[in-house]
Amino acid sequence: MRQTTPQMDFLRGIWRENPVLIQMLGLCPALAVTNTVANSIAMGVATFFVLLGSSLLVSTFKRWVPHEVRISTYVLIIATFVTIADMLLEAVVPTVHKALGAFVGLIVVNCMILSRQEAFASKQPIGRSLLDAAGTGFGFILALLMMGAVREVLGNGTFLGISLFGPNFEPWVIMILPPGGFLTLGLWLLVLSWIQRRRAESAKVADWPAGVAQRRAA
Amino acid sequence: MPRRPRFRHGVHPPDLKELTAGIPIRRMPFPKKIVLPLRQHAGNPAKAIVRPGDHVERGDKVGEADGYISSPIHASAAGTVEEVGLWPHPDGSYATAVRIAVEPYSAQAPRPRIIPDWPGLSREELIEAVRQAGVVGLGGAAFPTHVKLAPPKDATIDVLVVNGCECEPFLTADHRTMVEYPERVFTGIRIMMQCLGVDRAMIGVEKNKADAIAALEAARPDDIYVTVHPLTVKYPQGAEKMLISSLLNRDVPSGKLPMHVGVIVQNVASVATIAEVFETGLPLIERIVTVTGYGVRQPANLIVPVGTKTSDLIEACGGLTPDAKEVVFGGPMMGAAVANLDAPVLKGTTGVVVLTDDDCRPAESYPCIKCGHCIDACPVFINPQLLGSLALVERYQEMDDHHLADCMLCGCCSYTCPSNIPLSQLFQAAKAALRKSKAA
Amino acid sequence: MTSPHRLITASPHLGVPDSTPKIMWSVVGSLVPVIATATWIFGPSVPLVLLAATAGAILTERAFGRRGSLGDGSAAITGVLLGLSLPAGLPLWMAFVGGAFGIGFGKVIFGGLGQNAFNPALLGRAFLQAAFPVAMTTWPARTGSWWTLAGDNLAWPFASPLVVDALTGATPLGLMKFEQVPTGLWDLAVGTTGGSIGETAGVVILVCGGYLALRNYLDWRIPAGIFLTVAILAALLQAVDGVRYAGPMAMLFSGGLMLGAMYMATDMVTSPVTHVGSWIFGMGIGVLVVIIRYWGGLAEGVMYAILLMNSLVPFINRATQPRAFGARTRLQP
Amino acid sequence: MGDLIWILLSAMVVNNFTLALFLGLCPFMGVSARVETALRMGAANVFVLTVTSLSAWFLNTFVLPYAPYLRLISFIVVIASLVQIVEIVIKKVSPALFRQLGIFLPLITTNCAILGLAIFQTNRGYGLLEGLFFAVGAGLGLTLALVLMASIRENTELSSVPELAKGMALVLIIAGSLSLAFMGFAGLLSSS
Repeated sequence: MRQTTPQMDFLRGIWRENPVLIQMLGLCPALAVTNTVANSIAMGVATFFVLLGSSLLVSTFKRWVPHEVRISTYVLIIATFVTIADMLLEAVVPTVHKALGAFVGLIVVNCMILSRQEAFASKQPIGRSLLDAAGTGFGFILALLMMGAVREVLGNGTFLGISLFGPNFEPWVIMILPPGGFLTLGLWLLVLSWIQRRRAESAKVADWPAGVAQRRAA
Repeated sequence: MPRRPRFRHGVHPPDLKELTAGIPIRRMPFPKKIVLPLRQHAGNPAKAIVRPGDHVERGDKVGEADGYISSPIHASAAGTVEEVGLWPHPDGSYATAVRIAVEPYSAQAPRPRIIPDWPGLSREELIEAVRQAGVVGLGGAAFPTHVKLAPPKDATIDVLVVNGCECEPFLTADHRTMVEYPERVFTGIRIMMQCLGVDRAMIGVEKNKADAIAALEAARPDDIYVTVHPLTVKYPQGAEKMLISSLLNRDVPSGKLPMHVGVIVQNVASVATIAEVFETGLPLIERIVTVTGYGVRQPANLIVPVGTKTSDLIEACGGLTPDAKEVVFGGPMMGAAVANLDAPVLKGTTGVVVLTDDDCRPAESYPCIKCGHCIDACPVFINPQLLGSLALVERYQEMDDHHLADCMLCGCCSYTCPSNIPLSQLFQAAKAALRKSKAA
Repeated sequence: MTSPHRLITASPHLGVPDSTPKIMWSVVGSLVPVIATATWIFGPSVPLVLLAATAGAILTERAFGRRGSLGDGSAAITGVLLGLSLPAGLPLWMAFVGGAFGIGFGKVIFGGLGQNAFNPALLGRAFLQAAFPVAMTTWPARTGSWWTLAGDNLAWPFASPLVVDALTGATPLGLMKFEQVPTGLWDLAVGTTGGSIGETAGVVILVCGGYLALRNYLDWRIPAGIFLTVAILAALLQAVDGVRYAGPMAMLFSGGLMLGAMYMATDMVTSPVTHVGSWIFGMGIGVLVVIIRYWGGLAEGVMYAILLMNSLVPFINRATQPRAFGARTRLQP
Repeated sequence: MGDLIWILLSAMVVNNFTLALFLGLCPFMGVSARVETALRMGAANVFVLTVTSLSAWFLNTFVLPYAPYLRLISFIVVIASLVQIVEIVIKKVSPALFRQLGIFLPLITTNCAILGLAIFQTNRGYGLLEGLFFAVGAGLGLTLALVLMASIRENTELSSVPELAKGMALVLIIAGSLSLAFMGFAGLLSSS
């Protein structure tokens, strides 16, 4: 593995290797529960908690886990934390818990969490694992927020329940329906790849000898 | 009730035969120069046996057949061999050709018979005579006729089918042959039936040639079993497999030849030529060519010495009109455009069609809109739409799995495509690529 | 001697006089009587809605599509057909959004003309239906002078339509489905009923589509399959329960069936390429229409039926491949 | 019987697992490039979902009433081990079938459709037979979505998709369109 700094461990997951937008992991919650910003945040925080907790445990006990049963062990650890998160959510924010429904339980099979355990926490020291988990978790929250913001603003005219455009706004109901989820993520991917291409193009221009760049600009 | 003679699918391009259908065949004057490419037929090119400076008489052999599937080439006019070297070939390449400076003021007088007369000859002697006469299929593909007349022992042939369809637009050479020389057609049929040992022959003629059908019926002999069949006017009625399907309701299996279903198909021009060869005693040195199209001033059906340059031929028909755009050898559906008018007429050249701006397909094409018209048109029932999209992304192997091999490049799909996608061109390229990868 | 000509092209050197732009513009042209009839019925709202939808489609194609792709007329068709499938009183900005969505996500994203999987006009309509369900099912009743705009065409972008009062009329399908009130056949045929712009006047659509079918610009097998299936199923169901289920003629001439069957389902790009496939496609749409109309939660199902069958087209094409000539023939021993 | 069919149809088209509930997205995105693989994946899913439904019913009936907090953990463990056992059995009994389905089995275990089915089945209080029909319907729905997506994706390979949209963006937009089309089934049969 390439040597990385702790800073990179943390930052990597947020943007450059964003679990949802780049790696296409954990799509199920990213599409299913992002119809409002509040749901997105709750789901993001719950997943963040599970990710952090499981990374801590997996990284701590990595030496004692036999290789053959490691996946089952990870799943067990994750399932335990999900159960805790489920109960916590139910106790603290019962309405949100109800809105999320079965999808809290489904954090168990969020491939993003499992992939972090397998790819990172099971091989790295505790501190770095925690940084990595936090970075990935924030990246996940960020992606969910990006989805949730677009869908709530267009689909309901509100952000976190606060009306943005006044009562006259016609909500785009589709955005909070299933097709809206697919389309919003598709749209974000288009925007991201457009930004990436713009950046690549400007980098190319910068690499050119000055004369060429000037002529092109002219 | 007899089955209506037909094949399924196909297209109805405009007829365009009225330009020359009523014009009797005439002989064109000998040109100043004759160019005889050594590759005029399917199989190996002939080998030159003359040198610059040699004098040749009309009918003298200038190229010897190289192998069994090959054919000799003969001088079509008396003169002096100028050079044996590269010369523009109608297919766009430069190919070895024997150039002959025709004797000026020569009457091209008759000379003693080279080919023996046919009565009394045995089957083998007949086939050998046909081979020596350099006869090839005159319908365009130019497959050596002696090979076709001697099918392998395991194929039992029961019918000789004579192809008088001439389904390509514009062309009328076969039509005029049938009108003016019906006796020759039947003599040729007799010779071929003797070669093949069959007792049945059928002539298929498209219904738009009523005078040809009448002439054939009038000349039809009673002592052999030969029948004339008017057929639906539809392109490609003259394709072997379609013709057999129409006449006999036999489907040639994919990847097989007509002889596998007991049929040999001969073009009516080839049949007449065989009769002519034995009649005159001269080998195949001239053929009937339709020079037509709106780009030529005086369209005509001409008896042309093989090896006449296109420019001379067009000159004999009054030259090109100012809006002439494209000169095509063969019919407009399957024929190839020639880049250089120095290219000579070959044995297999059925016609020279000069197209104008108005006739040519527009240059621009659009994306496929999946209208399915090409599928409705394809006479061999493959899916040009799918094959075309596969060809554009160069997935040739999959094209092979989808029966690309059955495509005979008849051009129905391209003809009918509203988006003007050059489908048959794509398939030709794909076939070439597949041949290459198979050879490698 | 070099040749005086300059063209060297591949064979065949002849072609049919049809071309893709010609087909597309013919379709647009054949819709003129339909548009005229609708304008006569609904007033000046019709051209406005059509223009808005077409503008959405054309501007999106211009912005994101291939260069010069406007000339082939396919974006214009999408816009006009989408407009015809909308209620006359729809705010214009919604029509614009629908056109833009249909072309953007229904066509350009697939690579433009000929490559899309779903009919762009219907995708745009499905989007609008899901996004603005109320506005999309508000059918203005025709009251007042011909010159009054129906509904709230001129609502500000992103604003709700203001007029949501008693001006709305019900569609024949809705009446039948939710209140079991049948509509007279004559009213259905000449279009004096509530509904989308192009839903009324079935006879005019039938004639215009028939003209296209005669010119082979649309495959008659698809509408034939749809009509036959719907008629037969409707007749059977009417025999079972004549009150709940409308009869075959009422089914054929109500809702978007005519427009859908003649113009949307027959979109060459998103329908099967083979004849057998066209029949299967048409009959599938017919069955789905009947299922959704009779047992679904919505009164109208033509749009969804066509979109669902669109998604099956790759399959139908695969299953109905032509069999190569002589591929199955055996040699006689 | 009518109810059972309705459960099956509902899970298959009306509330399609993938297109309406976003379950089983990983295979939907990942294994939908070829129709043949999509079909096999679908078949494997039907199979595993049925096994899951059985085991979830067993757990719900005999274990969880005594220890409700073990729900998630027991589901995931039991399902994972059952699939493992089935995998081994198939490998022994029919290597050909294993080659067809085998590689997908471990993938499926950590697929949200499986756990989702168990949770939904529990939440809705389905019995044994209802659960089985639910599972088959869900599996068929997954297969349908997968295969439709795969056939459309195969076609896009022959077309000139803009550089920007290549890959997952196009897949998501096709999925959105499919999801839109499936909305036509909304409310199906609920009125009768």
